[in-house]
Amino acid sequence: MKISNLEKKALLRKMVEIRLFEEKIGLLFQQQLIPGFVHLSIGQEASTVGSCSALRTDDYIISTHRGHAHILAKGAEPKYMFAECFGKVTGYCKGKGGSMHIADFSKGILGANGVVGGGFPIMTGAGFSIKLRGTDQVGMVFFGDGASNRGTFHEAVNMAAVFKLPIVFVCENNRYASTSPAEKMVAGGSVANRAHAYGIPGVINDGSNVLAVRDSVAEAVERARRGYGPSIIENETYRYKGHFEGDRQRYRTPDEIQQYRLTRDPIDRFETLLIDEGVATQKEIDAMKTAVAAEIEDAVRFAMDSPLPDPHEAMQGLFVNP
Amino acid sequence: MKISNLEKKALLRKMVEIRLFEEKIGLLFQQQLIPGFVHLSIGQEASTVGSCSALRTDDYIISTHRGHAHILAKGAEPKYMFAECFGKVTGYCKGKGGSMHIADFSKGILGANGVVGGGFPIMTGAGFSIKLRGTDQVGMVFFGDGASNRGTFHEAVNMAAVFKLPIVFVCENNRYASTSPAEKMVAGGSVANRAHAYGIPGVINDGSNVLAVRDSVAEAVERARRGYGPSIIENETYRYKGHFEGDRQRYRTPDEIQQYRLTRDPIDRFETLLIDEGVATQKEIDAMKTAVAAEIEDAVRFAMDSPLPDPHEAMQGLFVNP
Amino acid sequence: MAVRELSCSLAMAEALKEEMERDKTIFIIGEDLVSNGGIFGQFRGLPELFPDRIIDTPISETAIVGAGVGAALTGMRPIIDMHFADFVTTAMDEIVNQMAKIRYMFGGQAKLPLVLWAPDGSGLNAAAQHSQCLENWFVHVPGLKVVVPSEPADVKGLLKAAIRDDDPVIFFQHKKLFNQTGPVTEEKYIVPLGKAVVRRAGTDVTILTYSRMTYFCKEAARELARQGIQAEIIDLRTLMPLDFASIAESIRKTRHAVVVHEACTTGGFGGELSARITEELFDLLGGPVVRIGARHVPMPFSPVMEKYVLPQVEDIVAGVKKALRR
Amino acid sequence: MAVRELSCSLAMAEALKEEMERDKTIFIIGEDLVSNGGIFGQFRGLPELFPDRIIDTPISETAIVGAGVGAALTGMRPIIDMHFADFVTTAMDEIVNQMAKIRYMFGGQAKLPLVLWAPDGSGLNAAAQHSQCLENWFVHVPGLKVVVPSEPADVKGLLKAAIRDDDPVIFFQHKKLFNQTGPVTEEKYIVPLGKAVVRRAGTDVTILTYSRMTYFCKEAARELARQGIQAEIIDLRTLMPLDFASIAESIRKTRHAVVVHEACTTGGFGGELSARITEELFDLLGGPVVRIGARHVPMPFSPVMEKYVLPQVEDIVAGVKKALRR
Ligand SMILES: Cc1ncc(C[n+]2csc(CCOP(=O)(O)OP(=O)(O)O)c2C)c(N)n1
Ligand SMILES: Cc1ncc(C[n+]2csc(CCOP(=O)(O)OP(=O)(O)O)c2C)c(N)n1
Ligand SMILES: [Mg+2]
Ligand SMILES: [Mg+2]
Repeated sequence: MKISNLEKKALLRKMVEIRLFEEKIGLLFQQQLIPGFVHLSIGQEASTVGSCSALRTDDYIISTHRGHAHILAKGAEPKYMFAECFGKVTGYCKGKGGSMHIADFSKGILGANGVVGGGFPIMTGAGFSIKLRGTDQVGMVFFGDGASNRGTFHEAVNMAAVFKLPIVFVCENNRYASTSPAEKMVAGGSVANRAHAYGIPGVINDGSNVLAVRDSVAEAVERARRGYGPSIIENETYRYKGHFEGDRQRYRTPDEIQQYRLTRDPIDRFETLLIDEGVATQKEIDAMKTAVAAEIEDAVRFAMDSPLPDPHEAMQGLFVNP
Repeated sequence: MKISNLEKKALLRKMVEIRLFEEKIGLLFQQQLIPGFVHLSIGQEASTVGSCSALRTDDYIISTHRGHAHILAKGAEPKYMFAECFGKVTGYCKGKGGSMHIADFSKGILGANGVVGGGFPIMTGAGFSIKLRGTDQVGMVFFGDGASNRGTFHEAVNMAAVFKLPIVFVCENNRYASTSPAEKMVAGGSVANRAHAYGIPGVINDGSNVLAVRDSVAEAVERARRGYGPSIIENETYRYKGHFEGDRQRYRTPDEIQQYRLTRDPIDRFETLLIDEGVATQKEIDAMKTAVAAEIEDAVRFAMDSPLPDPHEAMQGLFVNP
Repeated sequence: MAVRELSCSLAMAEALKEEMERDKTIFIIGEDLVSNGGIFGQFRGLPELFPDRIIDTPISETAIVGAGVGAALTGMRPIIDMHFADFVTTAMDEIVNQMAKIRYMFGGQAKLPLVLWAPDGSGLNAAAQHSQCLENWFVHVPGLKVVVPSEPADVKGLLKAAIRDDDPVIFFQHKKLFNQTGPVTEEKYIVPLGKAVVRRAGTDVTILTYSRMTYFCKEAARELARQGIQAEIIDLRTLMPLDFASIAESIRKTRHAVVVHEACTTGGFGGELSARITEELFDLLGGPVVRIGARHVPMPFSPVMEKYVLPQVEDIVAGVKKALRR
Repeated sequence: MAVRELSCSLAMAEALKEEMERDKTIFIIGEDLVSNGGIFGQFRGLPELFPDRIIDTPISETAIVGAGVGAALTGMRPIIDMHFADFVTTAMDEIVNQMAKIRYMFGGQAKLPLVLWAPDGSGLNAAAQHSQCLENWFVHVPGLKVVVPSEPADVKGLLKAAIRDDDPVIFFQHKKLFNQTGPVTEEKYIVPLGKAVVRRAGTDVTILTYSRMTYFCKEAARELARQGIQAEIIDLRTLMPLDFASIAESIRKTRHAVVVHEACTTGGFGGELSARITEELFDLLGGPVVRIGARHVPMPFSPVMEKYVLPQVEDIVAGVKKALRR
């Protein structure tokens, strides 16, 4: 997929935005300013940003419990996301959803989902809808290595293959499902390998290379858009933080994490590339990071300053026609 | 798998028993002597008998809604099966199960199941149990082409592969799931093809060749017994009767059925083979058929003569410790 | 306009035809719909009229129900055919954690105009896994509406209302009633959700019921009338929303209530109704609210036992007398 | 023997240790049990003691629950860890159409000695998909037993009873109670299924409750006592089988009853209980049975709204007054 220098810089910026957003969420959670659970995806930015960069605004995504990055990459605004994580009335879901349940339907974000593998079946519906309405939209469903073992994966991929639904299944294989290593739990060696069972393409990408991800996903998106049906993309990636904030992480060593950080960090790698290619200077990048950091601070402030919901609002919005 | 002439004749006899049992059930259902639903598997005998002939009595099977043949092939007695189908108190399940829910735990028959794909997860449990108890039993779960599209298939096969559970997954692909052709609904071309997604063997057999089925299943059983884990076997077969008795069958032509009957009938083919090989004479075979027919008549009479349950018995047997 | 006698099957097909002609975003998805017009013939004639809008799928209930959810979220108005109500069990996450919650938990950003249509009930000797009435599970789940019609005219009118409703509706249609006939006007109409109907006026006791048990209750009322007891029968038609006003009005008159449903009594909707009546109308009550439902066992296959487990007309008669202390 | 203060977590681990030492057919299966000793630390110490008998699986709930069913049918005594009770939705067919029905529908040939252990409830700001109380679904399904302990001593004793029981037991343990401590004797004991316990004696009203709400009820009772109302609190502990004799005994004395649970009121177990009380004890009742439960919405995330949706101590106080008409 052809890409301009401007677009490259935008990719870096988005990855930085996600990183800073997530780091901030981690901090705010530690400070007990965010209730509930929080799952961060620091380290996985290239997979997410590369994938979403191949989509149009009117395309759909469905996200997971580890969803902030997907939602940001598809164009949601940090301030409403912070507000939602704080349980404020100005949040995307008026404080009813929280970190695990953010959606922005105006941007095609059909929502994060607290049920692992819960998004697969729903995306088949978006696929049928696209076909029946006769548009050329595409749906992308993000999922983890762990989610690939749920029956919903099988039913949805088969359904999508049978009806040639315009869906791209994007696995972010971060090597663990909670405490369980993918290599132990995913029989058959890889998630992409499962594609062949359904007669559809299955591709494995270096998930810390944002351009590689983007290219490979763009191909799958194009295929879907033209009516040739679904694909499975597997981005090999890694999460630096625990499964959730507070995870004791006895299933891996600090050393393993450090190795990734040092050798495969998606932002570092892309920064170096842009500098090497002469697309951006270190100074530009630093300025960009400062600007993003300021935006994040503004967004947090917006959320902090927002009011809590009136408790009675809990009773609003269950039905359209009560 | 080596096989004696005696065993060959036993295979033929079992196929004949199943055929006559099923034809009788069809007749009795038409005569409204059997309540509820009835699903017959006439035409599929070689698949079932070949598969079960590779098992020991202490091995387990789980069957489907189309289960009579599996249950007979694993050694259940026709008279208690007829009695169950009649809703009599002498039936295997005291009249509580009916055609779709026959079990004989003393023969390792963990039951037919009215939920398509309901058997997969349960068999993983038998697999864990075998491993934990340290026996060398094997579990065989029968399923249709249609059932292979349920999420339970995926979860159970992956689970079995991950833990190398001693399970043989036997698909009886009779080309239709109710009204739906397998070639339309099973993406990826075949059920056996799905095995590779889990890194386990997947084999397609001519399901009307009882010896071929037996050989191939025996290999999978042996593999499981020795601790090397699960396999998927797909027997290409066909049902002559409708999905259920009374099915209007608008999804296929009478001609298609006739073709199968004439060219691929498992019993005819095996009979011819045994005569050609000099294992049995036509006269012997005819005598055997007469004997089996008489046994079936006896079994029906037993069932007919048996009493209905006392209605209050409905309240018995829910809990072990009420 | 003329009134015809239609079966529930035909009434249903007519509702679908009228609505699908009116609104192109409606489609039907499920297993084995096309070739035989559905396993109960309920879709007969429709595949020819709307060939692309009746979709036969693989046996993949989570994907089928999920497909309804996702399609509803993106501009369509799906009707999900659950094949047998018992198989809701294979897609409960999609129904309970997704369909019911998405609108609310995303702060009202989305609407889910869909119908999950499920043929339920026993009486066909279909045994434990094909005979259940599970409506109270869904009444207990905020975010779902629950419809349980008895008469063909209501099947038609309520199905149309359910389709037009912007919220997820679980529509239970009793398997034994597909061939049940009744008058249906040729005029177009809908029956709004949340309105009960008095099937028989009476002064002595209020029988609250729905679905197939409505017919059993009518028979029981005839027997009771012979014994000098005039029962008022209310067919609830929808359980969520519930027309408690009509219930209260009747009980204010009769001072006695009996709840009759086919589902197991224990943990069933009868408990909800009885509790609510006691809570709101205690001082009016001349006796306990009596519940009649199935006994607490899975449905046995053998017809003699199935009949024993299910509520029968004489159980209803006895229940009414217990309520009236006669 | 000595009595220690133990948390529900530790009481649970102790029960498991004692039973697993006693009976080699017991094993535990589920997700993420080993590395951290379960997501609530409830299995801490056990993986070291019984390395082969605590099995971490892929995220495959139908296979996990099915594995419990199949293992129970073939001579084992599995404990299934459901991770979060909300995820029963992903395996309802295995629970409802298989686990609950197999013994009965096969005419008693098999037994299913298994425990499905599920941490339920809200209060952790875990929002709609991680906060549910779904016990009444299972009370409504013949073939399942349902346990809902509140105190650490009961967690231990009831879990041991559930493990030894030859029938499938759904064991709901409230997420907010893992760190709740209470006295547990060092002596070995079991608490039999089907026995309620009086947590506080009183003469004016019977409060029927279970799980976390027991603690709320105790607080409400203290407040009520200040206002001159003596509430008797019965902790039901198991809902199926239900100790109705103890309930009746208390209501015979107090003539008033309030049911308090965290699950949504509508369609919940409170309805069952209220209905049964009215049916069996109508003449004794001095007022309506009042139900207190969650409001009819999915659980919202924001703490202020979560609190509003859940029953609070003051709601219980108000409910009791309503029951007493004060
Ligand atoms: C159906 C279901 N089962 C279990 C869980 C609990 N759970 C939440 S996240 C998670 C691990 C998911 O792993 P993966 O799919 O690899 O995604 P990752 O967390 O690595 O991004 C688990 C087991 C859940 N939320 N839903
Ligand atoms: C979960 C579930 N969905 C749907 C059904 C209804 N049903 C019964 S048999 C059947 C077709 C099964 O096809 P297949 O697995 O190929 O087996 P076959 O009937 O061909 O032996 C269907 C859809 C069911 N019993 N269970
Ligand atoms: Mg992962
Ligand atoms: Mg088939």
